[in-house]
Amino acid sequence: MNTEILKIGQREFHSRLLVGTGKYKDLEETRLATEASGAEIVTVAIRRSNIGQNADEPNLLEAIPPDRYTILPNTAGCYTAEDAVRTCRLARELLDGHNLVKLEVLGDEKTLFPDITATLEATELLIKDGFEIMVYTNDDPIIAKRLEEMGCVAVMPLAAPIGSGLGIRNPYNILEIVDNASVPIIVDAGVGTASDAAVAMELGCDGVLMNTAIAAARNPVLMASAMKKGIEAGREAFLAGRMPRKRYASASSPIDGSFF
Amino acid sequence: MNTEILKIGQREFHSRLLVGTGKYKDLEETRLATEASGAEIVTVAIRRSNIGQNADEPNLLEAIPPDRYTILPNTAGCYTAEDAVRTCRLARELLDGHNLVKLEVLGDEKTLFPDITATLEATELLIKDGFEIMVYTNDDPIIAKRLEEMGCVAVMPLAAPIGSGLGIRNPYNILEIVDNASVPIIVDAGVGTASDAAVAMELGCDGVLMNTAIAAARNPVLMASAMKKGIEAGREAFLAGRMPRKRYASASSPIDGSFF
Amino acid sequence: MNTEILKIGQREFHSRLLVGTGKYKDLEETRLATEASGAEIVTVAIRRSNIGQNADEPNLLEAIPPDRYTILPNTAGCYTAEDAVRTCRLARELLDGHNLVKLEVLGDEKTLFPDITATLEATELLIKDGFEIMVYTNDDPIIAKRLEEMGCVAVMPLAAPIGSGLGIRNPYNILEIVDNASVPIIVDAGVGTASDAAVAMELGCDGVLMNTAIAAARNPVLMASAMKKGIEAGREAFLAGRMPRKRYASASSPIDGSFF
Amino acid sequence: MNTEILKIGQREFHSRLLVGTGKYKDLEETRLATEASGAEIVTVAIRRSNIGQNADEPNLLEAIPPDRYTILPNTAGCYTAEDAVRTCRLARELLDGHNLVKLEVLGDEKTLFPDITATLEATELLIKDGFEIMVYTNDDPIIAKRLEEMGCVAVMPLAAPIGSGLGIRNPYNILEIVDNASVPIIVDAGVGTASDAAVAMELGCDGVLMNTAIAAARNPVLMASAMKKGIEAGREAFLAGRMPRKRYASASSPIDGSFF
Amino acid sequence: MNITLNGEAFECNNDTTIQSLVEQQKLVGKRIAIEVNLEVVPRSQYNTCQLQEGDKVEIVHASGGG
Amino acid sequence: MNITLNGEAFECNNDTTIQSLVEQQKLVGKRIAIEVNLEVVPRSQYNTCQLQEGDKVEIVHASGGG
Amino acid sequence: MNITLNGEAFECNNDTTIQSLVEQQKLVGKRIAIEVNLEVVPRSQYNTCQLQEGDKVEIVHASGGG
Amino acid sequence: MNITLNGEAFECNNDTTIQSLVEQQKLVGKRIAIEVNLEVVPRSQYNTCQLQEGDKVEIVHASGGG
Repeated sequence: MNTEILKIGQREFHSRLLVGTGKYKDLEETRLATEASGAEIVTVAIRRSNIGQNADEPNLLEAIPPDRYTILPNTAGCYTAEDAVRTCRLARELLDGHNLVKLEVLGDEKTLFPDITATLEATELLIKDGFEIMVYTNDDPIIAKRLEEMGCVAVMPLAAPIGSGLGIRNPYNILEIVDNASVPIIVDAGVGTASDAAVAMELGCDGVLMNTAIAAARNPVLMASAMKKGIEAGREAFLAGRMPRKRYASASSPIDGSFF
Repeated sequence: MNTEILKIGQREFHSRLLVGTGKYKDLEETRLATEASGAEIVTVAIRRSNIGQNADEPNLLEAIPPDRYTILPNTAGCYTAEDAVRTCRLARELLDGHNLVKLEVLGDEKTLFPDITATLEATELLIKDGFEIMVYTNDDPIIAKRLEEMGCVAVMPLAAPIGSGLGIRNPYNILEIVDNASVPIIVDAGVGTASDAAVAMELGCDGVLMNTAIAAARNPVLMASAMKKGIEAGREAFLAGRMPRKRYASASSPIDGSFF
Repeated sequence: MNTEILKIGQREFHSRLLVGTGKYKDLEETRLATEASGAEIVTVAIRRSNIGQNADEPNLLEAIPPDRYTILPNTAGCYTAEDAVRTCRLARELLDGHNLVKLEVLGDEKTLFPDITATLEATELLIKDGFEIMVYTNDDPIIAKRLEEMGCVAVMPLAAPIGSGLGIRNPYNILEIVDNASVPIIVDAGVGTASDAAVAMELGCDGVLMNTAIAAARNPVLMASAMKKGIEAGREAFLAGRMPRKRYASASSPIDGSFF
Repeated sequence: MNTEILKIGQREFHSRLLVGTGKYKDLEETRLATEASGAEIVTVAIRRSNIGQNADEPNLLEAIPPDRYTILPNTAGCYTAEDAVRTCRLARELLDGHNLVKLEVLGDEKTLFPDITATLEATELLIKDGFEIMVYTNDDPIIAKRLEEMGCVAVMPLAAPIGSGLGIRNPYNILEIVDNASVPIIVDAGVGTASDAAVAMELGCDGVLMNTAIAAARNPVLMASAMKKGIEAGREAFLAGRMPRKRYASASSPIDGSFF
Repeated sequence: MNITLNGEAFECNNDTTIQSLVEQQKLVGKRIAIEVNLEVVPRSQYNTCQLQEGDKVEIVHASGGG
Repeated sequence: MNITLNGEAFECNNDTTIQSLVEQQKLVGKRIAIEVNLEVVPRSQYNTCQLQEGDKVEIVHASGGG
Repeated sequence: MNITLNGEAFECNNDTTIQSLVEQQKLVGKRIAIEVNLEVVPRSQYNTCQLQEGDKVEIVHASGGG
Repeated sequence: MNITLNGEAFECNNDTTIQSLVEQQKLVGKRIAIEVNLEVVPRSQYNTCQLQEGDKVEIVHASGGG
């Protein structure tokens, strides 16, 4: 598998598992889980620095060094296109001109579903401003295609609400999105366990982005390893071409040569 | 993970994927897929030798040498306890006294469901005769417990009809069986793709036995690798302890420190 | 629909909903819910009469009079064939020779799954003794066929554990049982709401027996009515022949004649 | 149940099943199926009259008279806001000022998913123009709320692609939409059989609109009756409050008083 | 004379019949069935069925169940 | 004079009104609606609405759809 | 002498042993097992096990199955 | 002079530049980005960018999120 490439914009990756850095006990756990996941793309949030206090607190980017990982700043928590654009510009400055971002503009705090119209608006502004956008969206195939046509480098439909761990709620929609896509489709949010990740890949997705499923497991580092294998298992199964489902049984052992 | 042991009777194994050898294009494909699966236990059928013709045809046990794999002769195709017992005795002779067998006594050709009463009868006879039995059964928790109490070294409920590839039809029953078991529970039959195997392991099963899902894939060798990873992913996820499912969303990025 | 007949042994019925009488607040609620359900066959348990106390307590059979309903005594709570046989004989005496019984022999208290071997044993004894048996069983198609061949007048596979309300856990098995049956197949146990009942009927079942789903609803009498309609809806849908499922959309309105 | 009212704008209805008039063999079948469904609201398409030929062909509105049914003209087949607005204005003229319309603006021909941005645009124009809009949308809770806030009298999320018969693909989203709504939520499209309709109602939807599931059944008139009952069953079950689902069994018959 | 009635020790006269037991328990005309030592006693034999020391008697009726 | 009627080229007299067109098409009393150049023409104006060269006319009715 | 070998009628000399049968079938050294009249014959007895008229002999090996 | 720094009222000398602010906050060499009145200030301009009364300054860094 490791010879297979995932291409996002001009960047090339071997891992199809993208991970977040939220909800961990501490930076050491973040570091170990990220390492165990084999992820090459790691999302981070942009937040205010603490003023006039522990200026020496450990920094996330020391645990997840940008020279080793492709940092994917997100616009988590933004409810307007304007806030999302501000966040992306600060992130680009923070990362010395790195222009790959994860755009999410949320619709409400209960579902954390995207606000599709604000997302389309922010997409237009950011593309004009030279960003490469990996965009969080719902699982509507029409919207997914629109975002691709606007120039997003990856489209990231949700599998289920962020942090719900409910798995792929609507495989038909994901399948539809994958079938129509010419950019990578990466399931973002909703995966709960390794088999969910495998299912996403078996549907033909190009990757999966997750955070809570790893960070909120009883043993995050072991779950990170499980997810790594689940993604690879699902990808290989997709490429291998699964057997057809049949309503009826069919023997694995031959009838011929029975002596009874 | 490789430090974790699966113990069946007195035998110890590292792999939790058991594979069959039916339905392959040829012995070379059998050999390569078996190797790629990482399986240590491999099932074989017992059939009549061809009389007076190509006595030099290649032999399965050269492709799957008993000194490298634990051969698990099965009673596939048997519809009576008597035929199953005859098959096991011939297998033991064939394998120089090797007494580990997979018992299946079938109920009809359409469903290939076990005939439970005949299975209980054969189990009693074979245990008296010194066999170690890994027994194919339905997903009834009461029957599974009975078979364990009779002395089977592993209980192997079906996930779905043999060769159907429908996946775990009834996770509740499998979970119930696992919760009550003191011997290894190995899902036998019905798995169709890597995520199915992962689901079985996430339910707490000790292993999965499959054949068609690998042999009938478009690329059996690649699917064998996918299954190997799917089993490991599911096992690790089970041990890591998945996050709880929630109906509602929960943000991965902190609200604190938002500057917008 | 009311012209369609459900024939059990020599008895004929118009309703395909069978109800139990357990878990109700009082006999009045039992009476009203039973009436609302439209059921013609009603199950009852056989229990010790209270000795030396309130001999005038209201009697179930006054709320559910045998001249109006077909009383179906069950062997609920029996864990051995012998207890089940004793219960059936007492029931027959109690009901002046009425020989229709619901046989259930349980395997354990946690799952309330049937003990299949004891059930087969009791079936044989009761049929010799002239009973007409409606038998509770698991969803194993082989066992269901065996019970039919032994002479049961109806076979009643569980949809899910008694009182769980989980619905049809394994539609494939139920479908398999229905396809092979020459006696009525009545789903017994596990239904939780009206759509579950409809699903059972759409699979081709001849009826559904339920108790908890009605008695444990917030409003049992209204739920009884919902179940009556759910059963009829499912039966009619089965007879009407549902549209095929399609992965892709197909317009309901014509393209021809569009003026835009 | 018949005392319960469904209020759409200022209009009141007793039936919660809305039906389309497409795909029937002939107008007589349309008439009979519509009657059997008990529907009060019936959708129709607006199409070009045939010029210079059979001017005497039977007219749909004779089979489905507007004085007996509430006619709901739809914008089926429209891919732009402009076409949808034109269609609604013609429909209003056709129906003597009747201003209730079903708005659908489609995104592509393969999925028949709505084009959400064009739908929002058309909604704004039509509300300015005094229409009462029942709007077809995807199952995104944010979009559903937006359409309600814009003034739609009913929001109609799809259950699955139009004409697919796949049933409620994503109950969580429908539930989310229902929980947040202050106008009727009517599942539009995707229902395949009576139990699907019941499920939609059990989720708390106020109604279901369908066409293919009835018209493409082997026996449309009987299926129409099945759907009527399925809708009522699901509604009553929702109001009755279903029993909680439990993983474990719970006996329907008392343990006390056992004599064995 | 001592018998077991519905699982409880029970004392009664030596000449007790099922019929007299039923009357004494005010169960006359009730829908019940009776078993003595695991055998059902038909209603027709209540008068003639004489109880013996140590008999195990069960008196049952229909109650709510599913 | 040439107009487009329901997408087809159509020839009619210069003094044709919507009303005369409807009569000629034997659509009098039928449940229809009419659009000229993307604007709906109310039934009340059929008599007065004079068609012009090149007008695009659509005559529509309700048909089966869902 | 006539026996049944793997379900087929088979003719052989009266003094045929399992061993000679195996040799004749070129199965020496192959991983096989043999049953005569439903009883397994251990490899150690191939030489001494004399076949009788009408014996039912099964020679089996491992083949692909799951 | 009063400015708003990360949402809090903050007092500083009139000649404060971004650079001096960063030094004072001991953030020199840290991975941060700075916005003044909704516009990002490039690192290259920290020295020259003079703060004004009432400026809204945001100093941000990367933190854990998904």
